[in-house]
Amino acid sequence: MALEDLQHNFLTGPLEDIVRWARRASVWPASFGLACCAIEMMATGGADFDIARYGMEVFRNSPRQADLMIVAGRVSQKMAPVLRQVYDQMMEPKWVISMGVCASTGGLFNNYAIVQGVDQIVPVDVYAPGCPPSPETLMHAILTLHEQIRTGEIMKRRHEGRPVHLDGTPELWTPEVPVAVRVGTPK
Amino acid sequence: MSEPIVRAAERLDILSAETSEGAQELQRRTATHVDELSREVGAVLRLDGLTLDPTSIDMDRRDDETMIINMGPSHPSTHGVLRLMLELDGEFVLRTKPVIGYLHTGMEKTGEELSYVQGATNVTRMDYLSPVINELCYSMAVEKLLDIEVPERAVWIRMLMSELNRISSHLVWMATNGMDLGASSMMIYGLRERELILAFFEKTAGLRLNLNYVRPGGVAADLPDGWQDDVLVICDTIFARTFEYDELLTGQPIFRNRMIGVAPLAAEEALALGVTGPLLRSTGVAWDLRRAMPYLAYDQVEFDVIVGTFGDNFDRYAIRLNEIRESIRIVRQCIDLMPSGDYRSQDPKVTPPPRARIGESMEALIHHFKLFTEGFQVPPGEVYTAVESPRGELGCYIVSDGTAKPYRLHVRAPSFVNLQAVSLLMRGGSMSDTITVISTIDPVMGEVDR
Amino acid sequence: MTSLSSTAPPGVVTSEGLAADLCCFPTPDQYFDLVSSFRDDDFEMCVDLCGVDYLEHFDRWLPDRIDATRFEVVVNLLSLSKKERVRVRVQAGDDAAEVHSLFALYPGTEAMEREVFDLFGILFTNHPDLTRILMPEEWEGHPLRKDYGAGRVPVQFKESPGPR
Amino acid sequence: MMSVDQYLPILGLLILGVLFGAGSLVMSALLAPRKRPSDAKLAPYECGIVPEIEPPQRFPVRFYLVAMIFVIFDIEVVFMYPFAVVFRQLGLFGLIEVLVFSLTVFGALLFLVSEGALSWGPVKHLVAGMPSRTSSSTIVRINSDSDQAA
Repeated sequence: MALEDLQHNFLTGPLEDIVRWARRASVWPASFGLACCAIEMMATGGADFDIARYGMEVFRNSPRQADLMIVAGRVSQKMAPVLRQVYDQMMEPKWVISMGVCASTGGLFNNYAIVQGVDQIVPVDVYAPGCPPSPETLMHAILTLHEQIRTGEIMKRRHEGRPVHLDGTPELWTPEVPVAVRVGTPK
Repeated sequence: MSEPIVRAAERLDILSAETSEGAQELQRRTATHVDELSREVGAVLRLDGLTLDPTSIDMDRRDDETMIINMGPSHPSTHGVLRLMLELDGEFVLRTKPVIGYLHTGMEKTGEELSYVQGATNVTRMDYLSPVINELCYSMAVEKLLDIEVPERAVWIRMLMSELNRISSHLVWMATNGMDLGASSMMIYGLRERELILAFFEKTAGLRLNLNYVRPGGVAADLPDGWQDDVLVICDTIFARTFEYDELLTGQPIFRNRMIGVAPLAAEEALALGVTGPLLRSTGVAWDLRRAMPYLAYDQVEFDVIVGTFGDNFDRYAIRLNEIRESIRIVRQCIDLMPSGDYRSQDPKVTPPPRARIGESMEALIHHFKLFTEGFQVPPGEVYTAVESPRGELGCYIVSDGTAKPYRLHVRAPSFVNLQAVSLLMRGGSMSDTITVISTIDPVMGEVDR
Repeated sequence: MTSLSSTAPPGVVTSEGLAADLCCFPTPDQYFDLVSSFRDDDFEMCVDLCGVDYLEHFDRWLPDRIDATRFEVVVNLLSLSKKERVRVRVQAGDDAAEVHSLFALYPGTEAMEREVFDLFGILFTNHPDLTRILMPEEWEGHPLRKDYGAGRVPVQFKESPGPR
Repeated sequence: MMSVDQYLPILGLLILGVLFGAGSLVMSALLAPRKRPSDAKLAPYECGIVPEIEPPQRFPVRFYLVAMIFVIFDIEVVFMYPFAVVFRQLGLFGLIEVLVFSLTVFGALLFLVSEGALSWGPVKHLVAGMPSRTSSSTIVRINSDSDQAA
């Protein structure tokens, strides 16, 4: 008998709210800074925009202690398996913010070297637009993520199913994540 | 699209095959060529008088005594996605090999598909700590090919913006260098000052970073009115704060022990490796492109070139700290000597007609439309221009074949060449010295991997 | 401006006209001794080394006695004492493009030559470690060649030009 | 006769310890997610790279020397505890006894330090004869008029 098998009912309702509130209030980002967006992420962590007020006081460097991976910058084909490896090594529950258009859709660089969208490698929760997104945009993305955590599912592995209806039939919203395809593209 | 393959996260050998880079990695000593081995040990200069005697590398160091580890792509203090492979004997670093390419964006290929008008947006994302200076180098190359004249005011605006960008880049360096050495309050101060400059950039060019402001033919927009007092506020606050940083860092015993006498570089070694910028000046070679081969209006402003003597980490720190003050001096002179006039060359080939006239005349509309969709033709030829970026000589080599797109766009990135000196600087260092060496080389991975 | 004929060995075509930069056009076998003669004539630093693929632009300007080949290696030397730059453009050949490595003269070119090998496939003889530097290890093809596709993923909102 | 209640607190402590240990094991078995962690999660974290070469088990001697230093102080503290309980009754004799004991242990430490257990840092190349440097002491300012050749 594990918590997973507990049916969501009246008794466990308030407990789950407490768990969700606790998770939402202290999400620690893993500093996965890649390119220009990483500089804006640093500026967001700086004194002027200060995401410490949302409980993100510290950027954990090891994935073991991080809850949120902000993919800040363009993901190259060589970096894709490393990104997937760090994502796998993060502890549950974990979330992913794809910061910037390069991470979300390949952005300006529609070519052989950039993975066109990091959701080909890791399931993404929130996409922050902008090149680079200004700190306000990143904070808006973080607040939407907090909203998702507050109303989201607490025990289910993230890519196993999006909103679990009470009658228990999970919708599979993302295809199982394909491995990053590393192949040259001769004309 | 091939149907998605489930990532076999269950098999460790598949995982290690995925992230391994084979021949690019640091191999065991028995498997490396002697030239490569001497390069990794970090003393490989063939120049007469500095040749390395191969006997000095103990080849028979048994492989099971040492440990090869990755200071890999996702590491807090590698300033981006640099992967440094180290062969360690306990705490001492025997061999170092940088493995790069984790941020390769194919920018030179993308540069060949964008027209000259769009090219600046691609180039500005290479060295994301000093975007204005990238655009400046690219625009000067295109202008040299077209041989058009940039009006006087545009020249001075470009100089003002690139010096402000140099200050903001050095401030980020001070912040991250302090953070790497444990002075995390330096991170907060460095980024706080930088926000002043970014606010001015946002006011002038509309963007904090990657601002597509310097374009072939001049600058995108004139300075906002009342810019003098904004810039004066920036200069006064940052100039006063540099003495605070001096107080905060220079006297600290930990900072001094980790910086003084660590990773010395000799002048001949630096020249042989093609190292430029603060790294070269720290060895005593007084080479600053703004002084040696002046471009823009650097010969009309008064500033000092800062040169170190010992060529170690502390000198590089002192050079960058004083270069912030020199740049502030230049910015003050720019405020006083800023000429008036139009901010963009009136040559119709390069500059679109002003918005007002588009409403009235049909030709202006066609000209505007053609310029932005097709871009302007550049006569065939090739050119190489170089500017002094905060990290060294930033060069832009363009080959044009007469069409509206550059045939070949190559950017000479200073960090790419300086980074190759890391195995030389790590000679006989300890594991903790790696952090300070990477930090004082100040590589920006976007520029290294292009 | 030093007149180049003094330093350049005979048989190397030089031209100053091109955008007022000094250029030398050695053949692949004169290439190494020309650069070493420049180094002795105190051009202390080799600033840049890059490759160019002239597949679609064969008719570029070249001095008359130089036969244009597809690949070209462009070396940029800098003299700090004389404050001068010189560009050495060597025709590296068509398919099996091969040029002598400058590692013995300027150790700094080791990484640049690896990049040119990685992105163009031009070989460098007795280079200490000629492996890829930017692309992943098992990547096929050399991306910066003109016959290498841009690898563009068709974008939906335009009538996409078919598969990449 | 030694009354049993003197030992009750120790017994209580023992039980609490066992309870806490067993309790946390049982709770984690109960509440932990059932799915076995994947190989990727079990792999050692090396900055995102999965290492092929297993790190050798042989460690340089220097690490053991540092461990030895710890052992010395550990023993010293272990013998200090019983002494601390009765040091009033022992009076001056006890004090001298403890000083002699710690001096002999300190001798071992001196030997270790002379063996170079604590001299870890790499040889600093330039430190000898280095003037005490400030951020503007060893830099030279070259302005435009003193434009000497490089």
